[in-house]
Amino acid sequence: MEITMMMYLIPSLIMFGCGVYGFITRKNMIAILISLELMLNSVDINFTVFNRFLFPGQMEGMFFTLFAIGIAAAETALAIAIVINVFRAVNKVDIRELTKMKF
Amino acid sequence: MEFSYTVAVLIIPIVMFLFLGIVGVKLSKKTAGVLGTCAMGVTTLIAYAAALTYFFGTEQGQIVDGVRQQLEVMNITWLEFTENLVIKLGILLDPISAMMLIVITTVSLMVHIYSLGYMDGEKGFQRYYAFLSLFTFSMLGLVVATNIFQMYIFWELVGVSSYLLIGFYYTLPAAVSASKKAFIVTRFADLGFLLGILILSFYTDTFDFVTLTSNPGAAIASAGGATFMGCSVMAWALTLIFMGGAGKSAMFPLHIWLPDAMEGPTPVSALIHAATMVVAGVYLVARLFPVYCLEEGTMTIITVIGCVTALYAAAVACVQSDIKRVLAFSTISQIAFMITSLGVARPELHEGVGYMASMFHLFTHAMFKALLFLCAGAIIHAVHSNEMSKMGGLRKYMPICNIAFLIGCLAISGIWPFAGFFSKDEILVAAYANSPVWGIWLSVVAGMTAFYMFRLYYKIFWWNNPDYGHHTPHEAPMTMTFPLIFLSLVSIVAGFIPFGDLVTWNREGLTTHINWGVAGTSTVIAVGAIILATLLYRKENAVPEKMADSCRGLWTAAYKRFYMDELYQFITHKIIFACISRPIAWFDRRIIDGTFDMLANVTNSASYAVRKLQGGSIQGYVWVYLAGAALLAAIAIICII
Amino acid sequence: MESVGNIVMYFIIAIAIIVFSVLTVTSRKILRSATYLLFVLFATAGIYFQIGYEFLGAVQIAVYAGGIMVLFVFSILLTSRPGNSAERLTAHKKWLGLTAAIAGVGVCGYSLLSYGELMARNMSVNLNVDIQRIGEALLSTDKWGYLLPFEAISILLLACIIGGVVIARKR
Amino acid sequence: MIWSNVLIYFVIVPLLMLGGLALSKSVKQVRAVAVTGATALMLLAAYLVIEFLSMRAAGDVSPMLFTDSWTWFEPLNINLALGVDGISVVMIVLSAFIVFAGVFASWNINPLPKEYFMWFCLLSTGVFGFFISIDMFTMFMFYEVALIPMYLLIGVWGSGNKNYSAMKLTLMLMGGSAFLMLGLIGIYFHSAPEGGQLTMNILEIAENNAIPHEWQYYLFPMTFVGFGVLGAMFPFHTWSPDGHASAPTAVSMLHAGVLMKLGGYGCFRIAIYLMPWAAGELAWIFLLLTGISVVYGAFSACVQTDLKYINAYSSVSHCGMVLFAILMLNTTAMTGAVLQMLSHGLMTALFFALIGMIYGRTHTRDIRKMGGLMTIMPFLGVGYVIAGLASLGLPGLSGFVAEMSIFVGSFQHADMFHRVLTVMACCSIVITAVYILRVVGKLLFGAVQDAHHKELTDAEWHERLATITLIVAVAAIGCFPNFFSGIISEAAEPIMKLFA
Repeated sequence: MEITMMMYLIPSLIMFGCGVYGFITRKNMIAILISLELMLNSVDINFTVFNRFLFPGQMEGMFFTLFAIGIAAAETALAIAIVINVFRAVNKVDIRELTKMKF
Repeated sequence: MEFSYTVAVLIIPIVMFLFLGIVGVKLSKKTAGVLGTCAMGVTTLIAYAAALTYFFGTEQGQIVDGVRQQLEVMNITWLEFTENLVIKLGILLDPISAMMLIVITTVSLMVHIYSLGYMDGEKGFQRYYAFLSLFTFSMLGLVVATNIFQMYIFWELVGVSSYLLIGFYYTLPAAVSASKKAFIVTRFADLGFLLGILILSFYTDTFDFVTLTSNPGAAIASAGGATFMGCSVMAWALTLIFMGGAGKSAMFPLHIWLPDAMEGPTPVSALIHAATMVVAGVYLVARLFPVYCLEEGTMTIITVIGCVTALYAAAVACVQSDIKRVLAFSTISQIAFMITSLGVARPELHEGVGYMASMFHLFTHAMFKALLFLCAGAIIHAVHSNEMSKMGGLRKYMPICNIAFLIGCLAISGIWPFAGFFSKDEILVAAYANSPVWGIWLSVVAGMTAFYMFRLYYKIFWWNNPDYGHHTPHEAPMTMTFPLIFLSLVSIVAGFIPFGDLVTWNREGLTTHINWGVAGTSTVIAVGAIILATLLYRKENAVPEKMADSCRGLWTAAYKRFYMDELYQFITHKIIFACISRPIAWFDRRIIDGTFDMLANVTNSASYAVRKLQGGSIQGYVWVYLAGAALLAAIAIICII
Repeated sequence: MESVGNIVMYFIIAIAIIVFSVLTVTSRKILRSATYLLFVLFATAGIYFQIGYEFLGAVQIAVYAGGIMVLFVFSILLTSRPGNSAERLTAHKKWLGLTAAIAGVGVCGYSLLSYGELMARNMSVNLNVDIQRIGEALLSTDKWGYLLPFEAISILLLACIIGGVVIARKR
Repeated sequence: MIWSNVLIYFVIVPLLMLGGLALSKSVKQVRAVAVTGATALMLLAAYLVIEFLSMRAAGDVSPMLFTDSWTWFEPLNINLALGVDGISVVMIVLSAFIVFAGVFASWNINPLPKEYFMWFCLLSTGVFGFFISIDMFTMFMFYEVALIPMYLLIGVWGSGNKNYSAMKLTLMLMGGSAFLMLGLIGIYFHSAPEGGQLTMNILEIAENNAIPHEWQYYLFPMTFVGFGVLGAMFPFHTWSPDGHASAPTAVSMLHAGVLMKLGGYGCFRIAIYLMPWAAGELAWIFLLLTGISVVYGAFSACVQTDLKYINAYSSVSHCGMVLFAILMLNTTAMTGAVLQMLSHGLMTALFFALIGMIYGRTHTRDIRKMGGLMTIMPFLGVGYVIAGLASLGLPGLSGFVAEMSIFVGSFQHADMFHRVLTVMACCSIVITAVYILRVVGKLLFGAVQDAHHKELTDAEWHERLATITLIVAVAAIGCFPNFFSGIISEAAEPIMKLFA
């Protein structure tokens, strides 16, 4: 049995689907961030997998993932800072109730 | 041309107007008044010099082959529309304008002097003199106009001076509404004038009086027989122009402003609403007479309107109780005489005597009507009321005024040797020459004139002797009596001026002789009317009241001026305001504005409807984004398959 | 032909990814979600190791599992009260999410399947991604060099640090 | 060199003013900068007139003088092209006058005087820029520059229902601009014969005369309506009453006095000049609409009770006359149209200035609540009467000259339809008299309605200055019309020859 490209892509696809589902359904901002991480991760897998299987001699996909991980870290840190700040201000993390700045 | 100094008669008053208008408030009342009067005096001298030189001088080419020439003293371009249609400001000296110069400056000077006494102590004295100067300027500009558009310009200016002077007591609502009415009614008539000018100039391609009148046949022919709604366009043009004249001259049915205009100071009534401005319509028709007399239809309209107005105004004058109103209706009636006289004049009838008669009557009427108004002013000044019921027996208190008023009444009634006799006689001659119908009609009106004038005279100076209380009437000061005396003298002698030699339609001499048949008849009628008035009104008695009671309906109708004002009120308020303006305003607010507001509202509600799509919920965005992406992908897939 | 160990390893990783992903988004306790996410991240690192990107796998574990997860856990502890679990999802919301997820998965899955021949490709054996090569590529400026993004990322990180400090600072 | 052309300074001076205002610290400095700038513009305008006349006298017969062109955007051949003919010169003079008077009329503006004057300057920049440009793109740009400040000027400094009015005005004018832009782009793509270099320059387009007839059929209405909205053409006039009623004094002045003229000027300069064929074919539709404007505006004004509404509707009537005359397509009427723009600009500015001054004292604009103001504030009263008389066409003031030129010119049209419409338009002079005298009678004459009004004061020096400046200008046009009409007709004649 061969491990084909498809076999890596399918878990990644499911992970992405879960991320979408979570992003849309969850109310807690941190849970949303977690879903976001899932999606990001699945995309990272795709990059590396495509790199590995289609262009094994080059490293673009890998580097892209590398940078994506770095940026994801930064973004998460920032997002969590905001979440905590918002929580301090309104004592909530439920996005449905954060409508103060709407219009 | 040696008449160039005539320009000064226009320049002095306008400079005076600006001077008094701008710095007048800084001057004392006396200074302003005297300054205005002196300026007017100088103007009068210059105008007399010009007119007398024109009439009686020989050396400057005024008369060529027995025909008085039309001299264009000055003609500067003011506004160029096209190559030929040019508004020029200029001075045209010919018999009628020279005569009008004399009339206007004389009456104006008298009014200036008179006002020194009459307006003494009034608020806005300086303003009053400024307006008088403005009026004098405008009126002089009107009569010396070289082209019809210049006339229109000054026509509007006299209109506005009249507006300002009628509304002089601007805190009184009656004066304000009277001035407004005067302006709007004459403005409406001026619309006709303007349209007439437009039509006339469109076909003849000129505004110039000399060009128009020197070859009237060509002017008429230039329309090329074009018609509009069944009438020739030239008839339309001339009738519309006459409409302007009718408005200014208060011809029926555009007369309604003149009685109300009596709200102005009395000297103003004397100057503007008796002697000068109101004859502008007559002057206008006279100016274009050669053209008018080629349009038979228009001439008939003029005659009919003149006759109807004469009778109507005389009938109303018989029952009015306000002395200025009586004089106002009498003015309307007398101007109607002049208009009729022009209407019946034909070059072939007695060498166009109607034209000359009209101008002659204009001249004499200006003098004696100004006299009557100034007397009325003196009376009002003494009694502090306009109502006849508050007067009576004044002959004892105001002898000079009494005599002057009597002279005025005799003159207007047409009693020899007063001025009115001669001019009215010529008018009647002209009317009989055209058709006996007009002649008889005018004779009747002349009789009514004598009746209501003497009714007025007796009611003021005889009738009863009411208790005047503390304010015993007294003779007016010298500044007021001098003009009365002067104008009385003129009213006595003016009839002997050889008008036939001076002012005729073709500017050639005309031999006039008194037609004793006509003159005798009219004198008999006048004397009869005077006797009737004497019987009825010399002493206080109940007969007039009984007579009024016996035909109460007619009497009330006449007293209410045959409801013409109410009719106008109805048309303007109920029809124009309520049925046109208000619906338009409503339409504008609701329909037009509503349409645009509705557009805005629809946009607004549409954006409210789609606002939810961007409510700030990231999850919603993602869902829509994904759904959209999936949809696109599905479409792509289906297309590929 | 792959070694059996490899295949077994693959299945473990794949099943872990699928199961824990689903659990991550369905668990009602947020702390559990975070834990499941951690497992997913580890499994992802496993994939990187399996296909030969050891450095990437190490970074994944260090940064994600080590760094980000700590942040998550701290923030969860800071913002949630004990016994506080996510409310039940409304059916409407659930269906919305499911539709979107399934539609997305369906479209992507279809396109994966339609490239069947490409997808069936094997890994080539020879691979040379040692740390030295990565380091050189990261700091070189020639054709396959990544100095510029590297610097950009470093500035971004700096900005994030400052931003994080500014935002979270007590006023 | 760009600096050697006098025209560019008409844009530079307001921009410098803008900078000066931004730097000024106190109200005094703001006023000083505004007055200096406005005076500089007046002097510049005077210089321009003298220079223009002397060049014409020297026999320069080219259609535009002071022409210059600098490339802005090569690929689309957009240039900053400047040039003036007689019509633009008088419009520039008008604008300079009104800006000058406007500065004095907004002397005590409150709050934020500095910001107010800055927007005011931007508005002036747009207005002057529009009149000096002969490149469609530049014109359009300046046109928009002039429109936008209006929104803030009304929205911030206005009164009454100002948000609604500001929004309505801006949206309707923007709607017009949308049409206009379509029209301009259409013209641009047919500006040269097949294969030629496309151009935005009006003179070149007119010379090429390459717009196909079937295109003119669409482009003419677009441009005409686009500018017509600003010219308050029926039925696109409704922004005008609300906008004017809410705007602060000087903005009403500038708006009615100059901005609305942009509409008439644009209709002439772009719609008629560039598409003479369509103008001839389609004029009748717009003649009907503008003819309706004339009478309709006048009737509407008769029953209004708010001073500014009366004036706004009167503007609809008078501006309708401008477009009406332009569409008559002959020199006399065209001259009349430009004179009417001048005259209406000055006298409406005067009106709005006086209304603003009266409103500033009585705090009401409802004529039913005022009366007898002549005794209380004689200067303002006299000014109002003069403005009213100018508006109803008294000889010696500007309205008469303009209206008569329009009527005489329009009546010279060979077509019966046009003459009948002219007669209809003439009727407006009576209605104008009705509503003007109604207002004057109620407002100034009669008894004092409100006892509090008795304590009010007459105009202050800066108000007097603004009023007198405008009155002098109105009287100058009224007394010496041939000077102005000469300049204008000289410019209009060659263009109107296209229709002969």
